[in-house]
Amino acid sequence: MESNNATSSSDPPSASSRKGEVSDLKLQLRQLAGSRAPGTDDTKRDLFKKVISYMTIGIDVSSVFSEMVMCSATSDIVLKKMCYLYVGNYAKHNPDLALLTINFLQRDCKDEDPMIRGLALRSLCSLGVANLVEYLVGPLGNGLKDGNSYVRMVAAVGVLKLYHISASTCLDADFPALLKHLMLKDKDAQVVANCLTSLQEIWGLEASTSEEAAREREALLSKPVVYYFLNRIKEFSEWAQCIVLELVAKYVPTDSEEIFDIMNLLEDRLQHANGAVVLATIKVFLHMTLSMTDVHQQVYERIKAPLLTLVSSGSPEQSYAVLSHLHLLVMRAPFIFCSDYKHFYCQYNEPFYVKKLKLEMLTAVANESNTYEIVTELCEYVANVDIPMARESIRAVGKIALQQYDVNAIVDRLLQFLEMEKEHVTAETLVLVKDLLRKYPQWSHDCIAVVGNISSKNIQEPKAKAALIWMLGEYAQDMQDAPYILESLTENWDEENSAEVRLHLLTAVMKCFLRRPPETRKALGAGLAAGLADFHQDVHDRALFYYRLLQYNVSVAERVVNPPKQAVSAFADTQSSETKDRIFDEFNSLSVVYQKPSYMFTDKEYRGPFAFAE
Amino acid sequence: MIHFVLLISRQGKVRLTKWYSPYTQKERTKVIRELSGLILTRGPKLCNFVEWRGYKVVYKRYASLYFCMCIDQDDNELEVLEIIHHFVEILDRYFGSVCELDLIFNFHKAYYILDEVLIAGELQESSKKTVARLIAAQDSLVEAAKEQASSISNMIAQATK
Amino acid sequence: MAGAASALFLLDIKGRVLVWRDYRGDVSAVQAERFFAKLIEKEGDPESQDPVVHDNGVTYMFVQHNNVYLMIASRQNCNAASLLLFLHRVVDVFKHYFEVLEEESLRDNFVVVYELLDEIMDFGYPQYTEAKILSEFIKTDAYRMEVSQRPPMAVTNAVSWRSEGIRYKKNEVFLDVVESVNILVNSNGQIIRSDVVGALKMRTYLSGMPECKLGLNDRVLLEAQGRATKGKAIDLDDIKFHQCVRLARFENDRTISFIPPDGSFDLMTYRLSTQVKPLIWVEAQVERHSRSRIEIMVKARSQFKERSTATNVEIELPVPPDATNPNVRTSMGSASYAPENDALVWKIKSFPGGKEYMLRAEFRLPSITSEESVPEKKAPIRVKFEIPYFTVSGIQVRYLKIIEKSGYQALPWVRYITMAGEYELRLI
Amino acid sequence: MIRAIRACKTAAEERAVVRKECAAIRAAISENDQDYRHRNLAKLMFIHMLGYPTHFGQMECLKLIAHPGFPEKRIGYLGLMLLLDERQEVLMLVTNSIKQDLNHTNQYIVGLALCALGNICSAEMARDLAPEVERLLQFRDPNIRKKAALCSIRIIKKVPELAENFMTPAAALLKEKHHGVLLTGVQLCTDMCKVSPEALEYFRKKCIDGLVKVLKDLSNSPYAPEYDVSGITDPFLHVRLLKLLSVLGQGDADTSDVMNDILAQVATKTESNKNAGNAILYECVATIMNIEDNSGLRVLAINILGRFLSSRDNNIRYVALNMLMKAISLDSQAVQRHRATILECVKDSDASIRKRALELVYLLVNESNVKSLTKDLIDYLEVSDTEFKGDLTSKICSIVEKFSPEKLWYIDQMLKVLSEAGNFVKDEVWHSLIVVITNASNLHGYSVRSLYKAVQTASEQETLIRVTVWCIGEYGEMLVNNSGVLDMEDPITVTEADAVDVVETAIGRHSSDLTTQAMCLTTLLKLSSHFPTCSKRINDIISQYKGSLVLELQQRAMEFNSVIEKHSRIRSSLVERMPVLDEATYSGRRAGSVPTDVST
Repeated sequence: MESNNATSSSDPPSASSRKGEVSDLKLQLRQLAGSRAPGTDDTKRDLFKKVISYMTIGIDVSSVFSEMVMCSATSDIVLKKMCYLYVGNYAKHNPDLALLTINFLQRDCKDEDPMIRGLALRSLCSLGVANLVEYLVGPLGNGLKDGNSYVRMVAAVGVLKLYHISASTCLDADFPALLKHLMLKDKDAQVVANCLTSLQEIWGLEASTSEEAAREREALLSKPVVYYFLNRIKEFSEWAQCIVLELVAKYVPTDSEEIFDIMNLLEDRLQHANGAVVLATIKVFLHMTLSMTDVHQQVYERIKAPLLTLVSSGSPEQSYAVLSHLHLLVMRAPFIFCSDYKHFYCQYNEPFYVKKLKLEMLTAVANESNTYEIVTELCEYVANVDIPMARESIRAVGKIALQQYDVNAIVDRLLQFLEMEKEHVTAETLVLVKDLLRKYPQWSHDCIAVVGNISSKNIQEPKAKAALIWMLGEYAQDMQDAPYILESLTENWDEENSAEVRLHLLTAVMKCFLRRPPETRKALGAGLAAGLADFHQDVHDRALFYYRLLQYNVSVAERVVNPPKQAVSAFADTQSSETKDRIFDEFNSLSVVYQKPSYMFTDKEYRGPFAFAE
Repeated sequence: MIHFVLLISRQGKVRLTKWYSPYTQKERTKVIRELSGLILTRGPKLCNFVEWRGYKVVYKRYASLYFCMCIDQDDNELEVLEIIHHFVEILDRYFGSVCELDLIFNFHKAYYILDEVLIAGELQESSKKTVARLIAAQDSLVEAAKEQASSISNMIAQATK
Repeated sequence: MAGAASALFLLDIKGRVLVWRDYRGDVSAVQAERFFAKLIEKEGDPESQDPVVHDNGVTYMFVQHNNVYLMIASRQNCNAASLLLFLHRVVDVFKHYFEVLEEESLRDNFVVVYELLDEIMDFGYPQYTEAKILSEFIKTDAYRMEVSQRPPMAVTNAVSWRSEGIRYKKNEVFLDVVESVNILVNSNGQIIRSDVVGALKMRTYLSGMPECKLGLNDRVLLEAQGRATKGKAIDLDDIKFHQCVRLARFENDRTISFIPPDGSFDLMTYRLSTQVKPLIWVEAQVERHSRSRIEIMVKARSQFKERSTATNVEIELPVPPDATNPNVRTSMGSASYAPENDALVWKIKSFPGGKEYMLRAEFRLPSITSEESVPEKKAPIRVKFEIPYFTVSGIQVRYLKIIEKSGYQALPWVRYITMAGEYELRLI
Repeated sequence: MIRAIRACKTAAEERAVVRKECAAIRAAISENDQDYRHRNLAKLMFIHMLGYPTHFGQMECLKLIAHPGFPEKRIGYLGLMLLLDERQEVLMLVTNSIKQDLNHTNQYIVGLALCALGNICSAEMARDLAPEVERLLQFRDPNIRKKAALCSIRIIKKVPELAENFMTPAAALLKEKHHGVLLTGVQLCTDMCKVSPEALEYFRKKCIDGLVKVLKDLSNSPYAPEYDVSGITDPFLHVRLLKLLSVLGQGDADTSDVMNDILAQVATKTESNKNAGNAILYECVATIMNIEDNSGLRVLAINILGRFLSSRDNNIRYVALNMLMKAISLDSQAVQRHRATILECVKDSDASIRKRALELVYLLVNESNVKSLTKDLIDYLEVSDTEFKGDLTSKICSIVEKFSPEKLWYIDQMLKVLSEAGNFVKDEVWHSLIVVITNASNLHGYSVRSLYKAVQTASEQETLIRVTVWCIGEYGEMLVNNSGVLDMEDPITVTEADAVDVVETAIGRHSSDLTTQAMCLTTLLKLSSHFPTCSKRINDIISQYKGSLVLELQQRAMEFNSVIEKHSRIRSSLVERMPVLDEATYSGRRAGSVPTDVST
């Protein structure tokens, strides 16, 4: 066995032989460069393939650059393609080579084969070498006017590439105007679509600095342009249709009649086999009808079936993306799927990420009439599926309970969970019982009876421990041993790693003390002392606050810490309605998946032109 | 002491594991995952030691295989490198220029050899020749038993013809 | 704006880059590789990982196919649903070219892979993903047959899905009406979910540019025509058509008219969410005798008309992963232990309507239990079957007319079949 | 089967193949298939190595071990060692078989049993079988003696009180000529010294001279092909002998004296161009550092380390750094001389070396070099990998804390660290920063203003936000009215509303954690008293959290809201300036309660 001794050089064993192979290739290519012999192209192909394969696995083959270029004087498209791929890879980081490349690509842009013209133009625009942009202008201008649609299609995107390398060159050459012209006149739908894409991006980015650009951007959303696209929509490829629909979604029709016209025109898009087109159409429908409450509701009814089909057919990844959108819709219109809840029941083999979203849907659609069944289903997951699912399911049950439906039955179920004596189930359930009691103190009697049987020693997870401690403080009166359990917990203060648990312990001993002073004196003393000596600044401050409060006046402390029991009627929502609206504005994008507006997860320079400012 | 020995291929496949301290199956999988992530990503010129959970792992790459041994903080890292090399040389002699495939298809033999080199996480024998001799002796015991078994079955076959 | 992709990566099972295409130059391969390898390594089971993840300003969207990950990276707020779908289309394209998509086929064909990556997206925007159209651009494998200097035409063709000049000696159309029944039964034996997904699958071998017209017993249509709809007509939810169908005409008068592509395609799909009676009902009783053996008793009943017969029935019954020595008796069909799925599979070739069959199985269990006894994860009973000449929805093809200007007579063949889709019955 | 598994492309495929194989093996087991038993066991071992459950095969190992034939026993023991370990109860069932095998007439079978015992025995088995092993230490064949020696190591580690019984036979092993026996014997003695002071004393008295002689002979021995490793005879034995000497010499001047000569000889004569030689030198240095003082030897050792440190081999540099950490307590001056080199190592591309070097730098810092070293490290913090930031930050913090010459400098440095890598800072660190600030009454204003400025630019650093929020709560008015401005400070204008803004942003920040939010509430309570103009606004903010889903926030919001609205009389006394924490008791207590751990 070969040893890469630590003291010896540890190059991969074959590195030196590879170097040899590369120089060998160089030689062979050079010999072929001028050859016109029959079969030359075949040999070249094999050599090129080798070069590309080296490049792919990360071996530096930049040394054969000039030979590659020399060999590419051919009409063989495959050879050309490989060569373009090669030069595209090396030119960017090597300005000398880039110049060489540009000459050769410029030449190919005038080839008689439109395929070669197109490919050369695409490669030329993709080089991305800033100081050579002037060489792009000519070929691009020709490309936009080329007789062949393939070349024009490439050129339309090429303009956008040029814009990203040098915005001023692109604008100075007046390319956007050419694009606009092409967009409105070209017979080929893909050319039109690419023009639209490029113009959207260019004007979008320019709009913040130039008024003219802002006007142009508005113009893309003008009635004639939008109708021009709408009328041609069936000619576009499915992906281009998405782009068009995205544009239409931003259009503001003048009156309701127009809205109906557009919706009629697009109705059949909801039957498209491509889910992306369906979603894009749904976005148009939803956004257009925002101000017409009745119609908006009808739209929800109309889009239900296609959405449900998208969830249940197709890949799990698609289900994932679509479920995210359904969740957003349910948040806005809770009634929409409430009779379809069974669609969100989980199947055994679904991936966890789909199941998780389905659970979210189940909580979101729960109402008076379906809660019982949904909770029954969730209980099956708690008992029968893996740990992560069990946890999520318990949380889901809890969330439903907080929505005030059928609390009675749910409390029973939760208490049954506690009796299952599975550690993760108990932990998760305790957290929920806590939240439940905060909202419905009237259930305390039943809950505390069961919770009282749980030994604090068996609870390790901080969240669960904190929940149990809170109950010990809050229901000190009903839990016989509360002061003593708290006392033993304060004795182990130093072993408690979670600051959150320690904070709860402080509050709990306070509450317990105020209710059962003689029994809790010891726990309170130990707790406050430990708290004042705590390393965690916040725990220390908290202990000090209680200490001062008690020092001042115990009865005031009682009123501050233990106000007469009042239920929390509603937990504050974590997301503002403004945020939610923004996410809705960004329907059919990552915002919905992440449940955050785009400014929260994209870097400034990559925010879309139509995205909202922070 | 050596707490465990791991042989991992460059692709992250486990080729041999020997645990001298107790780890549950779950922990073992975790250890292997953590260490292969740590070791396989290290460049060729870096030192042959990584610190991990208060231990040190000494590793060395031979062709496509990484030999790893986990030791205590104050053990001699350089010597453990020698132990690895010692083991590899013995394997090499036994298999005749050993390669990864030998260890895959004859993994039990690799274990037999390891058991003559280490016990209780300590080095047992510093002579390669002695180890080779002991293994050869035991192999021939096995061969002898096999022959005997087949001759008995032959006899039975003859007798019951 | 929809948002563009930055790059498309093809990665191996360990998350290492096999081939990638940089579209916008704002995500590096090293960065993506490192992040992704970490991601799949962290999750013991990559299937539990969300297909959309965010890291440091970059969103990664991925799908897995065999031992390959296809991943798109983007820095913009792009359209996740559309790009994930796009990745699946890319899988289809690769499958079209290499038969199977896996690490090896990518390695063997990397030149074509590069060519394809160049055409399916430009500057991060999806372009074409139809293999038919792409074949106009991709020359590598077609080279030996003819060097075509013809400019690509599909783009401008009004009927992009069908080329002109197709000829067959015998003009035939096969239409299969396939319905899949999805059923979910909970551990109390209640049907908690059921629906039917249908598809009209066509195979056409027709010359020229044929015009086809299809009539169904669609309630809306029949009512519109003022016909009696007693019992016969059906309601279909969420119909979707192949792009060849003239949707405007369907909206107007519910006629399905189209120029079909050559070969096989799905003409139409639909969904039916009415409550369906489970066609095959399975009840199982499981008894555990300490830690030494387990007994399973199963009853399977066909709940459809006697004149129909289910074929290739397969009932998959979950068993513990360390079960040994199955001892099985069945009143019909045969059962075999399938350890790879931790299941006992009971196969019945032919299962006529209105019958009931039994299975009794006993397994031994080892006396030593596994060190890490995972909390019970109970798999459901799963059933597969096919019932020919039968549809749950009652859909019927009333006519299929084929008109071509050359005036040939084409033969339409129509078949009906119902099969099990996701068919799960949870155990107690 | 191995081929089938190797052909699998995905984990799912592999799982299916393995499950099928396992089922077949289970079937074979229950049919009691003799012929394939060892093949099946071999398969199970392979499956086990891949990480799949194989519990159902454990009994098979036992059956094979109980079989009379050698081949069966050999595979049975191998399976036992791989599929089981000391935690399984099944293991106890094998005790009797092992006992019989230890007394077997075939020495190879004895060897198998010893090997299994040495690798996986539990304390209970160790007790049961110790007498057999002890007896085998005197077995005729040296190969059994060496196995018994290592087996004894495991036994005494599991049951230290058994060490006494092994003392005499272990000492006898040190006189052996057979390298294997000697090697294992030395190791056994070393481990016995660790568990038993009596053994240590015993070996010191009886064996030291012999050991020195063995080492001398070994180091002077001519070329011995069987034990030669790149020109050195048996480096393994060398290392082990040195280690035992180190244990024996530690804390005993006489014993140390006896070994001086030989150590000097090893240190000077050993070749250092190969790894084997370096391993010996390294061990020798360790021994010299460990035994009782001999300045001559120490100089020799430090010089070797100096040479190591300047080596181009990363392995050697690594061990040099490692050993320098031990050297520092003996001769810190000598180590200080290499400071620049060590500091460079902190920036090495190799994470292992970086980590070692950082630990060393930490020990090198003193009052005189703290400023320059800290500056270097903080500069480096900006460019270091995220993986390294945690370690680096905690080290910088403790250096600054330990050696800070003045409070102003301390506060400035901590501010830099918090702004640069606040998300990596541990709770104790920002807590002690607060303690220091509270103690520096002349710097209160300066601190709160600097923090206010810092948080404007580094708004994502959690701990920086916390400290800022806390200081605004305590010293808010000094922020607003610019009191106690230092000469070097640029004055800033901050209104009460600006200060509240910082807190409001922090509490509403979507990535803020519970502690930060909770601290914000406390600060708001304080500010409601200090900043009467904002009192209404503050109460509104607090009230928003009365419905918070997070219990701690809700509890606080209710309490504070009640204080503000109903008990405003006591508010000012509740939010009085925090009592100054006594730094001395604080750090004393800290030293007591947190073990001084170099690797934190």
